[in-house]
Amino acid sequence: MLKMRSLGIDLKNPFVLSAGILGVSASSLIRAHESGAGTVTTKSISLEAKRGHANPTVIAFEAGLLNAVGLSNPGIDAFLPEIKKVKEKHVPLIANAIGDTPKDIAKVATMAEGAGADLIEINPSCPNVVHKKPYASDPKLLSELTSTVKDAVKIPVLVKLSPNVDKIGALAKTAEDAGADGITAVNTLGPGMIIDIASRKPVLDFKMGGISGPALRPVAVRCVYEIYEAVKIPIIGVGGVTSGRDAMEMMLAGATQVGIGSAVYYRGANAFKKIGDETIELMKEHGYKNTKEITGAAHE
Amino acid sequence: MLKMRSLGIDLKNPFVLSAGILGVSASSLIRAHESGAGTVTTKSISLEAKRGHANPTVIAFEAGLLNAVGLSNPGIDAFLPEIKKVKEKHVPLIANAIGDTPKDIAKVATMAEGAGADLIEINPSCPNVVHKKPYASDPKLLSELTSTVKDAVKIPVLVKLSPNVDKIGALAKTAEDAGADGITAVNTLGPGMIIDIASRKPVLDFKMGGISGPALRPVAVRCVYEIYEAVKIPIIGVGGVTSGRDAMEMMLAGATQVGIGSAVYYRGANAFKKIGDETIELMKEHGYKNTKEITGAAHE
Amino acid sequence: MNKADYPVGVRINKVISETHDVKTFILNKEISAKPGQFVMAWIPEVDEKPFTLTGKGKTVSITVKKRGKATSKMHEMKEGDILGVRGPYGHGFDVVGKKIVLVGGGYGSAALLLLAEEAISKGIETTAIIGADTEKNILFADKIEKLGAKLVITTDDGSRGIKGFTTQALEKLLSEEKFDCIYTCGPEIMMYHIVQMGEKNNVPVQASLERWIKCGFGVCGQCVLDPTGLRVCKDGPVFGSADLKKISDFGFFARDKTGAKKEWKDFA
Amino acid sequence: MNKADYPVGVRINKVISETHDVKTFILNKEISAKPGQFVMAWIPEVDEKPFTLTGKGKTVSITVKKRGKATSKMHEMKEGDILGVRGPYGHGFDVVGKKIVLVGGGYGSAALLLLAEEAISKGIETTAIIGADTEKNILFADKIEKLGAKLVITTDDGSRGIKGFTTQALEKLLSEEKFDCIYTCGPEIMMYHIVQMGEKNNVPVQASLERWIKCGFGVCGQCVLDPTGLRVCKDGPVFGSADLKKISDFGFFARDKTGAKKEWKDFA
Ligand SMILES: Cc1cc2nc3c(=O)[nH]c(=O)nc-3n(C[C@H](O)[C@H](O)[C@H](O)COP(=O)(O)OP(=O)(O)OC[C@H]3O[C@@H](n4cnc5c(N)ncnc54)[C@H](O)[C@@H]3O)c2cc1C
Ligand SMILES: Cc1cc2nc3c(=O)[nH]c(=O)nc-3n(C[C@H](O)[C@H](O)[C@H](O)COP(=O)(O)OP(=O)(O)OC[C@H]3O[C@@H](n4cnc5c(N)ncnc54)[C@H](O)[C@@H]3O)c2cc1C
Ligand SMILES: Cc1cc2nc3c(=O)[nH]c(=O)nc-3n(C[C@H](O)[C@H](O)[C@H](O)COP(=O)(O)O)c2cc1C
Ligand SMILES: Cc1cc2nc3c(=O)[nH]c(=O)nc-3n(C[C@H](O)[C@H](O)[C@H](O)COP(=O)(O)O)c2cc1C
Ligand code: FES
Ligand code: FES
Repeated sequence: MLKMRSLGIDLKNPFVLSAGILGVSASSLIRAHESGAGTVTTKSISLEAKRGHANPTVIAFEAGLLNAVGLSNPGIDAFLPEIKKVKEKHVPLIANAIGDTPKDIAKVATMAEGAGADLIEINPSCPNVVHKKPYASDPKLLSELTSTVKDAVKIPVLVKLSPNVDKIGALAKTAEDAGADGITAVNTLGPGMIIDIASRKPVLDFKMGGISGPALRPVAVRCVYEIYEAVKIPIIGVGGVTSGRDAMEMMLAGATQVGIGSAVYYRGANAFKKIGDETIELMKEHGYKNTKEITGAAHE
Repeated sequence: MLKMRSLGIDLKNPFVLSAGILGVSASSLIRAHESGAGTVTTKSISLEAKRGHANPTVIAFEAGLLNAVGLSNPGIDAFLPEIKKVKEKHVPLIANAIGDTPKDIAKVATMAEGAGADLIEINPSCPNVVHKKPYASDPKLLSELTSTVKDAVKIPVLVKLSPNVDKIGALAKTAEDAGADGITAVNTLGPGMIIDIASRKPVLDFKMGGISGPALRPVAVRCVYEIYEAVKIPIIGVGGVTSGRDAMEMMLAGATQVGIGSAVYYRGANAFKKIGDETIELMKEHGYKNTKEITGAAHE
Repeated sequence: MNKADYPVGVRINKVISETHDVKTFILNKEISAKPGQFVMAWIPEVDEKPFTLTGKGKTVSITVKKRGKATSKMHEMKEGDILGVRGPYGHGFDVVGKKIVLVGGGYGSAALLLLAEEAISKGIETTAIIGADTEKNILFADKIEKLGAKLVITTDDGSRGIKGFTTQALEKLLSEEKFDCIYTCGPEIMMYHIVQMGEKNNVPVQASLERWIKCGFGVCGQCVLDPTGLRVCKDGPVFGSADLKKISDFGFFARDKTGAKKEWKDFA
Repeated sequence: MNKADYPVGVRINKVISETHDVKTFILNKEISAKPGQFVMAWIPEVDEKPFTLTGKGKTVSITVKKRGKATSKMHEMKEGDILGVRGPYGHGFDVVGKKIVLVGGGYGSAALLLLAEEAISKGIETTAIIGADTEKNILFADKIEKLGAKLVITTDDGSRGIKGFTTQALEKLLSEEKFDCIYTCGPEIMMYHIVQMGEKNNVPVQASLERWIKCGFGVCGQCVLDPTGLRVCKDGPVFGSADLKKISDFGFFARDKTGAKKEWKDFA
């Protein structure tokens, strides 16, 4: 019931392990696939290794998670063996690429492609680092970035958008026009800050971090809804999905695939399987034969 | 312990009933004051009556509230008797003024001042209506709006900011430079959307609505933290405060007063009293004599 | 996770015509509630309105008089259609005493059905005065009688039962018998007179009020009653005599959708 | 409201010097936990690191060896200072069997203190092999003996107890007596050999592992063990022999802060 095909890849289900969740190693990515994620995404990878911020980097507040990992990663060279191991197991893989310039990102993308990644996800939208330029909100920069990466690889390119922008539909259209094959929406919200009242200090080392989980869900759904009206390319809807109901809501808004991140906190490593089973139950209840029938149905 | 003075007004405590919560009538505002709110804010009032959106206008999701009331109000003429009744009881009152143009807003402000309001709060930051111009995010428009209202009234003017902007510190500074006597931060987040999976329709009549409550808190705290570093005028910190701990966090971030809205949902009509009592307990535990010692202490 | 308070679409299991313009909708949802509590019913893309529950547990239902936009749309709905529901909200009736009288005017009787059921099942001697302007608007009289209540029917035009108002029937009853409590729902001016009567006869009254509802859970202030600041949705919709006497709005004023205060008679 | 998992500042009630470079911090917070569970301790403006609980209930404590930046800063902290705490996290030891042996190397003995306490209070016959390179690094040996465990001490240089490694003492014990379970915490290469020994002697092993921890609650993937995908913070930190045999990283590889895999010996 959940089987599908998107961007030329056959998938056992629409669920995608989101970037930065469990995605440090091949073993972890493979486990996520075995636990029910149809597609898995690597952590964001840059040309050189990045140490990221000191701890605390990931915490939970009453309504979601807050993270400022700071895009720590071992660099693409060290990461290539991980990509290869994932692909030895034939797990559909998105390589999430970051960098200071379009050229750097394209370089990472090319190398990831060489190692076997099925898709590239460009991530100009992380709120937890000081970006050199506003690639995530400036249409011209986003367009330049997208086409540079598109020119560099043959595999499909997804552009991951931030919810912290004014007109997300228009930005998605910009990415589509620049050649993006799909949109991943959204990255984390905010940023937000938690202050400890005893020490009087912001808790995160970076002081603030991006919000994910339940607090983000309505914003993510609205973004996907708006993007669906603006573009024709498929959307991976991400943000606060923790149940089959939420997954269905995201698809109704316009998502072809559904990203899952923070749900690993709320529902365990098996979140993908649980959400998948719940989705199947709901599809039966509401008379859907496949997820295609659900995608975008809220716009009818 | 909670007694204070801000912008020339003696207050029994730093807690402020936020705009749009219970603020439809004098009776409700007076009850909020009796339930422990030091200051109360009216619903947003415009020159002419506004019917707002159809229901559902206010709902709760798992991590906060979502509202798109659409600024319904009876217009300033019909509202003047309510202001007068509140002032007969000597309750410190903020009149929240809206309108399509700076002139309209200034007119509302002048009339509210005439009826006895202690402060004016300009609200260019509601995400639930289609604004004619982006007063909440464009520094030039915000500056013009602020100074127009400042010129029209003698009582202090607060500018209420949206969290959905890029550089909130800079915007607050713009308002300060244009004459604002204080900043209210923040209005609701997003907007967000909830879709019903059975009917496949967005639940709110306006389809999307602003997020308040727990989901908003870290964003509000971060905004207040940034504004505190940018301006010298006092800040009313609003967003997701539901406990004494949260109130203290907001003050540590830089708030002189603390707005309370959605907590009425989470803790009842008595939320002000409960949060006040908890704040006093925490002040004793952490050795504070007054709230002035707390304001901004996270920046030390 | 916190509880969510947004409308969740449920199927209508059955539609029952109660009168020429009142229908009951049995919903595919389980809700446990006190008599007098209400739900918010959302008609997708139209509006969302409060309705007292007239069935609970596994046969939850609401009973709707066709009045304006939302209720007209509801009257077009059939079995299998989707209504969104959230709630239950508010404080319902407190079922007290050994001998009580219920007074329902027009579709207000809807709020009394579950109350009668609970009172009678508790062995409370229950009399119901069910009134309307004319016979075809009498609601739930037979159902309430079948539950075991002593029934008095009044119509303004005498087309069924006693000719006259429910208040006249109540006045007579109060002069003859002693009741522990009067419960009422109907036009506010009727309820106003009943509260006066209760006071004169030293019988407490519980009345279910209506105001324009937005949030339904006590946040927006739309349904406030002057000068008390009491909220119909959260502190009510059922209020006792003690509160009702303090509410100067009661019987006379209500706020419209904009929040403006108007006399009841000025509502269309 | 959901439970929050962010560090909450608590006062340090007492600081106890255990050895020349190990201190115990008793915290003003109540936590109930299984032996082997850990908390994340946040040193405001410095860092946040995992530490096994060495006291629970009303006298929660962590025992910290001075190593790098965070732990050096902690060693400067005094009674009344604030540490942030979140947790407890992870799966602790399963206390099973009738006769068990604990093997602690260096500050790893910290993880065994609550375990010894619980085992002995359950009437389990407990032997503890506590080892270190040299006498001054022997941790908790006396405390564990006082709880009622049979104690064997080893030092590499023979400055206290038997000269040699804990593994040699364990080998001897296993050849003489039969144990239901071996519990261990210490240098990973030591634990690696103990697992081998357990397998040879058909005794199950439970070992507490360390990896670089970020979230502490199973989300970020930083603490993963190849090729199983098991997470030290959530699926561990205590693993049984069955899992340990599948973990090829065990004994040899760990990931640094960037996520890069390195040989243990290449960590400074
Ligand atoms: C707590 C509560 C319980 C209720 N229970 C029931 C019930 O069980 N059955 C039932 O049929 N109805 C009940 N109602 C009333 C029901 O919500 C109204 O019938 C409905 O609002 C009318 O909706 P509409 O969209 O059809 O009419 P609209 O088009 O919205 O209005 C029709 C006319 O009625 C007026 N009006 C409607 N509602 C109000 C109001 N609250 N205050 C002032 N004027 C109003 C309007 O001004 C308009 O003139 C209840 C109301 C409340 C507050
Ligand atoms: C589950 C768990 C429980 C622990 N319990 C205790 C305890 O009870 N008592 C105690 O003293 N310590 C314990 N530790 C270890 C403790 O967290 C480290 O002592 C601490 O990380 C060192 O912090 P630091 O800032 O002082 O050192 P740093 O400056 O961060 O590092 C010092 C050196 O140690 C290396 N290093 C530190 N941690 C790791 C690691 N996890 N993986 C690889 N290399 C590392 C660094 O590369 C560096 O060379 C535990 C660790 C884990 C994972
Ligand atoms: C701990 C953590 C780390 C993340 N790291 C990345 C990252 O490296 N790159 C990226 O594009 N997104 C990253 N994200 C964002 C997620 O991929 C996802 O967009 C977001 O969390 C919303 O989804 P969720 O609510 O299901 O978690 C991270 C999120 C979390 C919680
Ligand atoms: C139902 C509702 C209505 C609101 N109406 C207004 C309004 O009319 N004007 C305004 O400035 N803010 C309005 N707000 C925003 C609040 O004043 C406040 O800024 C926001 O809710 C964040 O605070 P909270 O999390 O404590 O609710 C409204 C919020 C809610 C929940
Ligand atoms: S309808 Fe919102 S407070 Fe009653
Ligand atoms: S530290 Fe994040 S998964 Fe273990």
